[in-house]
Amino acid sequence: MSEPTSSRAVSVEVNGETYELEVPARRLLVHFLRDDLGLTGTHVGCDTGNCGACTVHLDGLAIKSCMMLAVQADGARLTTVEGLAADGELTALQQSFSDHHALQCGYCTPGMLMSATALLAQNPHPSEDEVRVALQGNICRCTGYVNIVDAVVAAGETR
Amino acid sequence: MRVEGTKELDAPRAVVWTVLNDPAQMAALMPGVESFQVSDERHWQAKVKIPLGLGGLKMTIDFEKLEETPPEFASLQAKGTGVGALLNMTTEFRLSEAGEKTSMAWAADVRIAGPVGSMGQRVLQPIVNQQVGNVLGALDAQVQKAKAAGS
Amino acid sequence: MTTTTAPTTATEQATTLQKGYVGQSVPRKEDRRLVQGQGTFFDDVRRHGMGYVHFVRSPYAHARIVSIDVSEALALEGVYGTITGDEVAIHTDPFFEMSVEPGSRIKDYALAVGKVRHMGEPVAAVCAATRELARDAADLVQVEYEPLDVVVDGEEALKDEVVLHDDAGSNVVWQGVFDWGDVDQALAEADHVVKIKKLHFHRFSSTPLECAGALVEYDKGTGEWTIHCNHQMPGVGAIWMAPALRTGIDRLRFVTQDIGGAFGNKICLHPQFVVLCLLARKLGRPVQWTEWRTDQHTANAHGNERTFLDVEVAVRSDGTMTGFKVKALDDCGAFPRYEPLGCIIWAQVTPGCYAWRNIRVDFTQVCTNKSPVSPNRGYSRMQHLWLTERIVDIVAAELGLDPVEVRKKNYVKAEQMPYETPNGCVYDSGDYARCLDLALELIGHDTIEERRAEAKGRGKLLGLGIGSTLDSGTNNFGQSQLLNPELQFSGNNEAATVKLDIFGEVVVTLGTVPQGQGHETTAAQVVADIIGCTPDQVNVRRGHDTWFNSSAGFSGTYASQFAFTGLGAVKGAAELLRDEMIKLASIVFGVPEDAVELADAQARLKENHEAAIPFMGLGAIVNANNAFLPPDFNPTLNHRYVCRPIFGVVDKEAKKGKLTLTYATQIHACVVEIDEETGEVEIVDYAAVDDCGIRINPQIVEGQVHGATAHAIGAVLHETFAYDEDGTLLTSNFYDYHVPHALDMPTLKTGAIESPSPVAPLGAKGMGEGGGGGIHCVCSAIQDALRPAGGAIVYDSHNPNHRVWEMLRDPEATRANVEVVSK
Amino acid sequence: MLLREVEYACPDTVEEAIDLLAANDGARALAGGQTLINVMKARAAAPEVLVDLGRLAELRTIGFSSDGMLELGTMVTTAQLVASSEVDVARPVLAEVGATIADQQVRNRGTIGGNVCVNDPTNHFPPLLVALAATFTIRSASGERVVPADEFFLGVYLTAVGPGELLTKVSVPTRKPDSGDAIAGVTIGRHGTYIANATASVADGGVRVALGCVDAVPVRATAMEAALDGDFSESAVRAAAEGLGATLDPPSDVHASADYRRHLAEVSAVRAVLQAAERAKAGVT
Repeated sequence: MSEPTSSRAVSVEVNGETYELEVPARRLLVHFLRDDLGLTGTHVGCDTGNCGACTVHLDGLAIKSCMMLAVQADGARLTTVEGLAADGELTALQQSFSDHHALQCGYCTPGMLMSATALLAQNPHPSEDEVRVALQGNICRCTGYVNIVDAVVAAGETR
Repeated sequence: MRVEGTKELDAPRAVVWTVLNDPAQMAALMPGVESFQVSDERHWQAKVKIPLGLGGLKMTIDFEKLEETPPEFASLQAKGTGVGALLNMTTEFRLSEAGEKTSMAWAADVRIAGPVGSMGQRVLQPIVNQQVGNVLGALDAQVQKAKAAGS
Repeated sequence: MTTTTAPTTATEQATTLQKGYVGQSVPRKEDRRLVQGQGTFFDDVRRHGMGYVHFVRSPYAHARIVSIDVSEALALEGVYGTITGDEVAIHTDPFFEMSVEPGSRIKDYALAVGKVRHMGEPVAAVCAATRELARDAADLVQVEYEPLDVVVDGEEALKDEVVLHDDAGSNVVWQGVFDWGDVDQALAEADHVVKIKKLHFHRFSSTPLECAGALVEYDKGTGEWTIHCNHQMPGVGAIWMAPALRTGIDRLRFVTQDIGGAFGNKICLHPQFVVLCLLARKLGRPVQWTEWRTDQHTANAHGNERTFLDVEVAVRSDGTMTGFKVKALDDCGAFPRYEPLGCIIWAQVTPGCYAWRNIRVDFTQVCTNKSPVSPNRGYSRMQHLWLTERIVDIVAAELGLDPVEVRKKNYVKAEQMPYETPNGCVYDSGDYARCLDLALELIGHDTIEERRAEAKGRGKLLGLGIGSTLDSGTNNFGQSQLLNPELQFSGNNEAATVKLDIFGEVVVTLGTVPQGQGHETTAAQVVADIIGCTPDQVNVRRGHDTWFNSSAGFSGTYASQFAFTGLGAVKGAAELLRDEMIKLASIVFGVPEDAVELADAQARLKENHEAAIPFMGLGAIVNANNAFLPPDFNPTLNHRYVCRPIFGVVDKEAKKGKLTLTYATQIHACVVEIDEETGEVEIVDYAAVDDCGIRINPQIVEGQVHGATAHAIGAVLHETFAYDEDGTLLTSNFYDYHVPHALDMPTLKTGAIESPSPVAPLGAKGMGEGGGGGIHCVCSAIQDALRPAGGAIVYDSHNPNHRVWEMLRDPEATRANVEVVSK
Repeated sequence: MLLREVEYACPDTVEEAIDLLAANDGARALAGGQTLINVMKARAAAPEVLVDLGRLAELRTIGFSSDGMLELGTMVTTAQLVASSEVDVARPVLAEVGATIADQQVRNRGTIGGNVCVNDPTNHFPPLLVALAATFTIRSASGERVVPADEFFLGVYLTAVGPGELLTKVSVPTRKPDSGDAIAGVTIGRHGTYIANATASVADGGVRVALGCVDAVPVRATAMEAALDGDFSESAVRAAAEGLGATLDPPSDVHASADYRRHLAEVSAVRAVLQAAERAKAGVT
């Protein structure tokens, strides 16, 4: 039987690279990414799982990395915002965000991009309503969502 | 938050009064009591783990009897401290004879300060209501036990 | 498309100024790093050996601190140290207070000393090797409190039965009467006097997604602190911090990079930062603090809460409003901090959009056991503008007038511009009536009655609302002297540098502290136009560094002033550089200066474009190959310019003066539907028309309009910092403090006109705060919708479902608030 | 934001999970964690041991029992449920309600088992499952027991699942022809947290109505159910709901007074029953 322990060896693939680290059981995935792996593109905007700034992909699904322990990600494949334009070439969605002025301070942007990227993977040509539903878990305090929704719809239209 | 009500207890007033004024019997009424210590007849302390399902909330609660008029009225203050929460409660009850039975009019003013108080508004009231229900249920049982022991 | 940009008929370009890059929606230079997660926010900064700080906070709203015991915390392995209020009181002085007596006697330290005055107030801090450990240790700090009575209501606080600051002896921070024109005569001569007993503007804040924080390093050898942070107004932050820390201003180096929104809420960070400075010095290591959402909500920065009492409005029979009087009671929470500036800032927009000349405001500010306030998008003006818009709608409803016509009749007219307000401010340009027409056109005003009838059939009450508001920009700090004549603040300033480097790079540094407004882009547009290159060729350094960027005393990003002071400084510096580049080229070419022009990143002969020196050549000459230059010509290619807006001095007696310089207009219109059974409000149509003069970058301007509208819609329907009677904040996180998400926001239609500012360097007015247009507008629409259901008066700026339901259930309770006395 | 120290185990079998839960005092099962991790971040609760159910594939299945009940494993995520063709056929209201829970990220992690075991008064599934007369299968070292919905929910964060026990599946009767289910309520923002709600399930001329957000557990509107007696006309439904609010003792908070919740409970009950009846008539749920 696996005994309960207060720390654990974790092996994860993040943006195509494999990391193996001993991690305290209580460490949140978002702090693991930011503090242990130095992937600071993933942000923290609240402490209750509402804001979505910490959204990453876990085995292809958008999840909030502040509502998951790092040890729970053992064996998983993760993608963070740093993994989107891995070759330095912006994705169509990232370019669309810039074209549509879908970001101001840019703090929510990584989470928005991860949620919208997951949506577009499942639904390449989403309607405005579908975009709004998909982004409900991501708070932006700058844009009123107007240009963000436009940017995602447009990215879908040009695919 | 103020909760109040009236409870009929099937026992003479003297029996009910004894139960309510014995710290040891009181302790048996409270949810999640882990230890209980009497300092003097007006002060006692309980260490409790209030069962909240997701893991108990540990608190140390100091009780002080504020006022009493045997065998009908008493009031009590409870101050609890725990990480993330502070509890302040004043409670009072008035017993009146209803034939062989006793009618207890009770009220409690419960205040929870700290992050838990701030976070848990939507769940605290139902929790308090429910804990009060548990206490009253336990009181009923305890009174019956005392009545049986006395008779 | 979610944005329906106004049809071309609704967008009018009034400008005649020549446009190069200025005026175009140039894509933002900031975006490339931000969309790749390569922005650098303060929490991304790491230093070797750094410790993490966690604050121990008060669970009580008001209590005496009996004792603090940190021994258990210190005993925990990995804990570097602690600090308490007692140490703060020894090592620092109380922060400077701006008020007169009694407010000036308030002692505000970086940590609670002797007493806590609001829930969440920091009483001690712990520093440890990891974030988790710091919190573990903070939980072990034993604080014994003796709870005191609590006062959370402004009107109660006025009674001084519970006093927060014993040193002051009263909860009153500031009190004074502003009296312009002759309101008594106006009321006496009026055909109707509309009286409103009480209106309440609630507490909320913009809650930037990135919370506050800093990493602070201390250099023992020089006594200098470096503060990597997201403070949005470092100049003023240092004015608070340096004296408290008993050091010089230049010992405090503020460094900001990317900032995750601020909206005014990151102006009052000096208490926390002083604690970090003390810990960094005490522990001899870099210390880092990241505020949490719950902390931000409970103990950082709320917007000012204001109650308006005994409003009386003078109205003529033709619907002309000639004046009003009001008692305003502002609740600033536990400490004044940036206050009492809010007691005067509203006066920038004293008459709102209207031409009434007789206004008396009896203004009082009090402390209560709630979070301190701080400037919040639309700071202090928004509250007052909401009052003026409520007055107009209540007057219209009570006298049976059309809210559109009353507005048009009473608006300051385009032909009256520039218009001097009763208190000496000058509205520089604008056409409110035209903006209103555009907004109404966008929401299909002409079909509103049909839509009302159709909605009724679905059990919905439909209403139309208007919000006319102003975004005053470029603060005159001299207005502080109307509060406290002794204060030595006046005017304003902002700095920028522009240089041409050896390889021809154009480098700009800003004194401003952008938080998403796109300063790197707009500054590059301005420079590009002036020195003849593209914005891509201009490198605007990210963020703010008080050592390496040029800055001035009022440097920062606040008060809708970048377009004026920030870009004014950039323009000034770029022009100095341009002139020098032209002179340099003229010497090289051996021609008069007027034969040379700058274009395509070259200096060239106007008559012969083949004769050209690239910027690289100019840079190389001055920086590396200057022997041939004549001895009396000493170019630097590195220029600093300070933009000092001209306000003149304020009249302290009459309380008049140019409190600000530019006035952007925002006219909003919307349609709401209210569920008759539940009181649920849905915004079904929304339009905002903006006039901020020349738009440097229309896309960025429109983005600001969207954002300000979202804040306003959040505030009016969802967001409130509500307290119970014990002073416990009931909305300490994003569950209970519901900010709008993508599904909550209606589709926004926008329109724009451009009335260039005659006073601003680029004809561009400050904008972005938005003046709370959406709050006024939705309140107006709710009142209109409730008209057939008993005619409730919207008396609060916050109207969630339950309040609307109560207005439906008992309209008379709100109507008792209003009385009309007619001749 | 930062959790207290906690021990963690990630068992490979249900038996092992149950053993771990039984062997460690203060152990909690960790399903999707979309509430539990949050509560731990606030340090409002601090389980000493977390038993992660993440590797228990057998708890992630959606299927049917021999007697035709739709069976949802405790670790079925809300997103999985929303996309499930089995659910769509057997009891589509589950997917309809699931799609409005929190947001996409939370639906991707959150599970039906976690949702019901947390039993936060604002959670969507508890009142829905009461209205649908679901049953809950609880396993322990000593065997398995099945608890009906009316007895499953005991309090805020409290259910019939005791120490050393694990909820393994939720079983929902598949819809019958001419039946209809619906939920109605008022939320904070669109698709937001409920302020009050009611779920109704109409079948065989009868109806079950369960109210959410008005008490520590979902409340059955039994008097209203009885008063309806097969007549689902608007006037009959409104008459049956009258006085329902007065029987409740709901909490009062920043989003709603107790009175407003009473009112909303009544309005929601009417709307839910009318819509459920409409769906029953139309033959769709």
